[in-house]
Amino acid sequence: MLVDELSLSTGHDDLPDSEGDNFIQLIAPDGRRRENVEFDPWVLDVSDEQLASLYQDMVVIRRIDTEATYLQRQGELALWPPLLGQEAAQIGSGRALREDDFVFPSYRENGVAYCRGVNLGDIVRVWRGNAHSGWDPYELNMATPQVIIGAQSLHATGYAMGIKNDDSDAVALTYFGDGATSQGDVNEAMVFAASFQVPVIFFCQNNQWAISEPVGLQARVHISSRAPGFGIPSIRVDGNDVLAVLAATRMAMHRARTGGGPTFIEAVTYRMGPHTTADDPTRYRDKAEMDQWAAKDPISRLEALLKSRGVLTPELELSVTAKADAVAREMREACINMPAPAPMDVFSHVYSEPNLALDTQKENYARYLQSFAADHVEGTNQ
Amino acid sequence: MLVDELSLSTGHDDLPDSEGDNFIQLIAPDGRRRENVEFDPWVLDVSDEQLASLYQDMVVIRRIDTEATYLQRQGELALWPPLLGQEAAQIGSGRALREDDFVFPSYRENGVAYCRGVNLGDIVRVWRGNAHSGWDPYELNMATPQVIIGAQSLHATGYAMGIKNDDSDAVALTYFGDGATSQGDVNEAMVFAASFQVPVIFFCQNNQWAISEPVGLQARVHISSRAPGFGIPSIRVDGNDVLAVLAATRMAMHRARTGGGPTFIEAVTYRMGPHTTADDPTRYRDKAEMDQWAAKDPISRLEALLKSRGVLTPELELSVTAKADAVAREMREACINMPAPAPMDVFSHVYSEPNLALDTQKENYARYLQSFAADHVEGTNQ
Amino acid sequence: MSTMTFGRAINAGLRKALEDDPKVILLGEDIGKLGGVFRVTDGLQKDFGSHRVVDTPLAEAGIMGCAVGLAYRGYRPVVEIQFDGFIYPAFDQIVCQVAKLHYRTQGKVTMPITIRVPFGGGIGSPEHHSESPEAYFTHTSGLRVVAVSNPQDAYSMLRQAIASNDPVLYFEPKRRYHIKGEVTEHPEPGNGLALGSAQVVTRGGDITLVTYGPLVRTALDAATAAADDGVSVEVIDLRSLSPIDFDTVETSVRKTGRLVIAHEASQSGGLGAEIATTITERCFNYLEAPPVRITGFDIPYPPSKLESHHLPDLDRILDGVDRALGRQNSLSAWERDRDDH
Amino acid sequence: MSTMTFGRAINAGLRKALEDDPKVILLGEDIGKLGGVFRVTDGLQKDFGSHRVVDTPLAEAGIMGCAVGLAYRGYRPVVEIQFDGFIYPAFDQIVCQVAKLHYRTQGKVTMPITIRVPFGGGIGSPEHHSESPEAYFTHTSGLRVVAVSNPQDAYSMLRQAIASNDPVLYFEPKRRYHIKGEVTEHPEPGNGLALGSAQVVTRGGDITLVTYGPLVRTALDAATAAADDGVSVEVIDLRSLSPIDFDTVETSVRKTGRLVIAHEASQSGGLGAEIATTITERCFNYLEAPPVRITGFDIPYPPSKLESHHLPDLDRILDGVDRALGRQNSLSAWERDRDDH
Ligand SMILES: Cc1ncc(C[n+]2csc(CCOP(=O)(O)OP(=O)(O)O)c2C)c(N)n1
Ligand SMILES: Cc1ncc(C[n+]2csc(CCOP(=O)(O)OP(=O)(O)O)c2C)c(N)n1
Ligand SMILES: [Mg+2]
Ligand SMILES: [Mg+2]
Repeated sequence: MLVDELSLSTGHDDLPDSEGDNFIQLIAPDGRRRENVEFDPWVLDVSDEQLASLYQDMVVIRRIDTEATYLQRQGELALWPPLLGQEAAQIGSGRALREDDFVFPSYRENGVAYCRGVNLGDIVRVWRGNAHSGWDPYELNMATPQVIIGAQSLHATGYAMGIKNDDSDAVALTYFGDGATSQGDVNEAMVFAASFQVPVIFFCQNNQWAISEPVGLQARVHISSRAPGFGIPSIRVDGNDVLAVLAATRMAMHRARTGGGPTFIEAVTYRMGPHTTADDPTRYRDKAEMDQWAAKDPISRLEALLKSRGVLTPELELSVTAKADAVAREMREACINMPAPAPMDVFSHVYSEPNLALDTQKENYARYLQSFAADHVEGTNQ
Repeated sequence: MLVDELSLSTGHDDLPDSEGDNFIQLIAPDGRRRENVEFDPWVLDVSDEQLASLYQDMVVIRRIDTEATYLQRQGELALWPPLLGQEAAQIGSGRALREDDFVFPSYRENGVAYCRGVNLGDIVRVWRGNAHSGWDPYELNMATPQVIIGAQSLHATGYAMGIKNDDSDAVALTYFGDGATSQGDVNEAMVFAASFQVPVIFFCQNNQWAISEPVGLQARVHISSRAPGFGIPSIRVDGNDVLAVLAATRMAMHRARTGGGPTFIEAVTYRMGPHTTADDPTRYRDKAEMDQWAAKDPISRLEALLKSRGVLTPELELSVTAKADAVAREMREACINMPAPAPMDVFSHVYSEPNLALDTQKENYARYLQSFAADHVEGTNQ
Repeated sequence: MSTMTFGRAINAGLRKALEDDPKVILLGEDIGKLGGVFRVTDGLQKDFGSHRVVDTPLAEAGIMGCAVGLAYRGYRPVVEIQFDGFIYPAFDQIVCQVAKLHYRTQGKVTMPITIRVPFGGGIGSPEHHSESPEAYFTHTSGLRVVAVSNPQDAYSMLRQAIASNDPVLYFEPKRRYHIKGEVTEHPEPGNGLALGSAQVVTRGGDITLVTYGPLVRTALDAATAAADDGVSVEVIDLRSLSPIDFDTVETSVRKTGRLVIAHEASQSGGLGAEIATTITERCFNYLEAPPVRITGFDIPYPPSKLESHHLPDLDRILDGVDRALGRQNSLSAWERDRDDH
Repeated sequence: MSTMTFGRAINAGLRKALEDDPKVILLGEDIGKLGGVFRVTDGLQKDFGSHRVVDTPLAEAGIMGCAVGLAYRGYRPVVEIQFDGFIYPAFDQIVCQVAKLHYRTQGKVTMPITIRVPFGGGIGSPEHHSESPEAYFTHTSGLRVVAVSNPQDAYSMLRQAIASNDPVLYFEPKRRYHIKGEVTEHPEPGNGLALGSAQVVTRGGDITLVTYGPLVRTALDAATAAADDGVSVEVIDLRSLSPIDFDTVETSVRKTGRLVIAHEASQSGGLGAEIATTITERCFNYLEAPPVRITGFDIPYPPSKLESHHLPDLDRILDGVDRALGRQNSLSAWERDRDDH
């Protein structure tokens, strides 16, 4: 067939369907394990114990999210971008990574940062307004939050060019949202990644919304359909199914490590909370939709599976809660006790080498700040 | 199949194949008419006479191209971007347009400008350096050459949004090259066109090269594969076959006029000349490739077809040559006799409304120019 | 005349423009149901339809390029850039297309595009949400640039910007969206106020203080404080950043002999430099002291906990006034020291 | 030491950098087999391989964003932008990423990226091939910006730019590629010349003429012509546009009391404004006349048949020198008239 006729839907309102057989699902919303000949092999090694650990991760990052939302309400954070609902997408992919892989996230991947071993205070440093970045990217092998939509996809691609030049088998993985797929940068990243066949994974969390815009405004066909046209194989996975996400990411990782080049993953999920704490989603989406997605909650389905297997014992529940409590407490403490940056820090690290012009501004501002002290002294002397 | 596995080629050097059955071809390189059940209906009305007229068009624009190249060598033009080899792509698409359709070209569509009825001097005005644009876009319903690669694809999409808002059945058609498909703008144009389902046609002349870069560096799969992933149907057509290009463009036009939204057309052709008269293609491509494409020349195959049908009589040949001669002469005359722009024109049309600051600069420059005259007078008086 | 907030005044201006001219079309991210992240377009999609108030895909180059195409087709697009820091993906389309098309086509194609940009800092936001990119655009020939400072100008100048056949960058000081003022909703866009004129907002004889956008209010406060100290400050709200109404500034400086310019944008290559230079050219023999710039530092916009140090405030402006007047100021001691060597 | 053209000197600098540091990697359009449209990278891909001298897909944002990623990985990318007018699609990555990442990460991530940009007019090219966009970048904190004017600086400053851990915009005056000069190929990048220093290229006592890039040669011609006329011009080649070596300019202006600045970029918001303002701040009591700017007009770059009118040339610079000296010049009659009213 020479003409690719697509059966296009006719309006923006009918979102691409996110149900049923058109994505990879290993755990159904009710917790039943579904067989999949292609992807099961990738998670054969996942023991009940490891499932329980994935469960704990998801509970913990949901708790981090809740706690941070509280901190924002209490005025301790200026803003917070919730990950509520996207726990499986973040833990399933984050746990598929090796230490020497490098992550280029957007602003919403705080769950992934947790997987990378971030100090809990460092997660909220940016959102408190204390700094533009919370951690040393080279300590976690994870870049700090990127606000410019899609920009990080190119950084990951360039980083992967470096990996390839270095003859390493590390992988660069970049996260972005459904909205980001409309940006030129993300599309150019696919062009470069395909052209140079570099080990990069494009991990799109399609959480159905870009602030108030439904995914159907960005794309009239599945987002995962985009990449093959660039020569990049893609996978559409149930983003609320931690096992399926793990399997898909592992498969893509393997391809990348073994010289197979880039892969695009669309993780179909849902932003259960507001875009950020500053957003009011009631203006643009209705309860019916939220209810529908609540039934597909990534944590409850794993809970159901674990229960059905007798893994989710009261002891486990207790220890998971204790862990979540401890993490939340640690984050809160670190947040509240975070030392404020010093005024003269505004001038630090603009350049890595001396810059006379800026030094002059800095010295003059120091004199300005001192002049208040001086004024005071002079005032006293009068 | 959930995972779109592509059989990717392994290096940049093996270009996507441009032969055989993987595109629409109605006239074979040897001039034989090939049947095509899907596309023949779109050119059923094309009589021998009309074929002859397409032939004449192609000969004429090749002659325009040759003449302009001479003019450049003779120092009458600063630069010229040859269309040699792309005559079928430009005439086949250009002749499918209605007067009220609007064209957004790159810099190479001088053959299309000819279809739109441009004054011959206006074609070369830009390349002589007299002006940034040669004609009034609203007289031809064609924008003037766009130098920024890909930028015009968005203009066409926005224009088509306007067409749709106006409830008109006109169509916007934009031309760009294979290299342009790597630009964010072209990809964003597809996002917008698909999202708003507007009547725009993306016409990509894949002439195998972007200056010195082979198309395989931009895309590892056929360029026509890109659009469907955006929800845009696409057609891959033999760009050296005027009839196939006409058919494909008519089909896309029909879709656009009847509310079917955008279409992407990849016309597989070849830039037989240098990128521009400033380029030296011997640095990056070899004779074997050029010979291979010479055998697929768009004009010779139509010639062969016309001959086989007894249409290409000596009289026709004579009249076509006469027409081409006349056109070339007219263009040359218009070029050579083109009045130079006046110095003070540098200040014209920066704004459409008065601008005091700029007016001051203008007046001062006028005083400056006068001061030479004044100096002279003062000198005389001494 | 009625009292309304800044944001409301812009909303009213957009509404009037949509009512008056069917060719006016709004494009932007989240401007529809949500009414924009600042609610400036609240209710407009509901009343005018999604073909006139268009939520676009998330791509600023795309928005701007489509606006160009719409302008080709005879529309008057009004584009909202969600935050100052997100205008850069559209920079190529703005600089190479929007600004140049009228010149390129020798006047055949007009680009009556208004680009609304909430700009400036002071709202405690993360990176890229507090920038002052105006100087990039004032250095770009073919564009008009305005920055509004009060609800009435916000309304009137928006109407004029939309009515203008030239492309206009329209900067809205986001931290002032909540301030209220009296607004007369003129039936016609023109109505006396020229798009290119500055406004003397307080008369004074000792020193001229030029600013625009969010700092106009700060400058007024500074003028009040200075008055207590016996210094009479003439505050000029530039309003039009390109072209600049130098006649108004010149008249003032010829009278006062002293000039302070304040803006949030970084100092190097900011508007302060252009104003200081042109006024020095035009008033060299009237200047008692070199023009003083009080601006953001030459740093990327800092984290919000530090933004108060970066942003010129009342005290820093007063310090600049003292400097221009040759009075005791934060640098006097140091300058004395330096001159002693 | 050997004689080479400007273009060849850059080629030599790139070659040395590629030899010395395996982390240096060149990215750009047509820089491989073709050797770049100006042949500046001629032969480098052949000698260093297509993984070190990389022909990229046709997308400037893509090139720049990938350079950022390579820098994250420890590489030192050297990006070629084919022509000045094609840098804008990369503007977002330059302004929001390249310039800000070191600040954003509190110094954890460095961006040792060199962005080579052939710039300026005078070669009879079509639109977008003759621009002078330097002021957009000098107003962007976090970037260093240089413009070279002769083969030796081209070689040395390129080496320094690549060696710098900060991102550097490196502007090459394309119409001077063919000029020849003596070049010493220092073994080390550092070698005396600081990346941030201006150079006094001719000493003179009557007036200071500051310029950079392609106009340095024009300024030298102007100085020679002025000397015939009894005027002694001190020509300063700025070389570093950000930061600017104001000490060198200040020293000169304190001596001459008069300043002319010349650049091809449009006047409003161009570098001339920053130089004039800062020098006025620093030399107010030494200035005999206001600084004079001789620049491109506030227009998009014109068609090539008209570019000689837009570009400052010897005569326009001399006219500016006359103006600064208070001698008869193109505006004297008009100024007399105006002052009479
Ligand atoms: C270049 C740019 N434009 C606009 C914005 C404002 N903005 C922030 S988040 C967002 C929506 C992003 O949606 P999506 O990519 O789906 O990610 P999600 O927030 O859903 O995780 C927008 C428009 C931005 N940050 N950067
Ligand atoms: C934004 C931008 N980048 C680079 C260039 C320089 N350039 C001019 S033409 C060209 C190649 C274009 O190739 P293609 O799109 O295939 O069109 P063709 O010339 O083959 O018709 C390049 C790189 C440009 N004009 N604009
Ligand atoms: Mg989303
Ligand atoms: Mg091509």
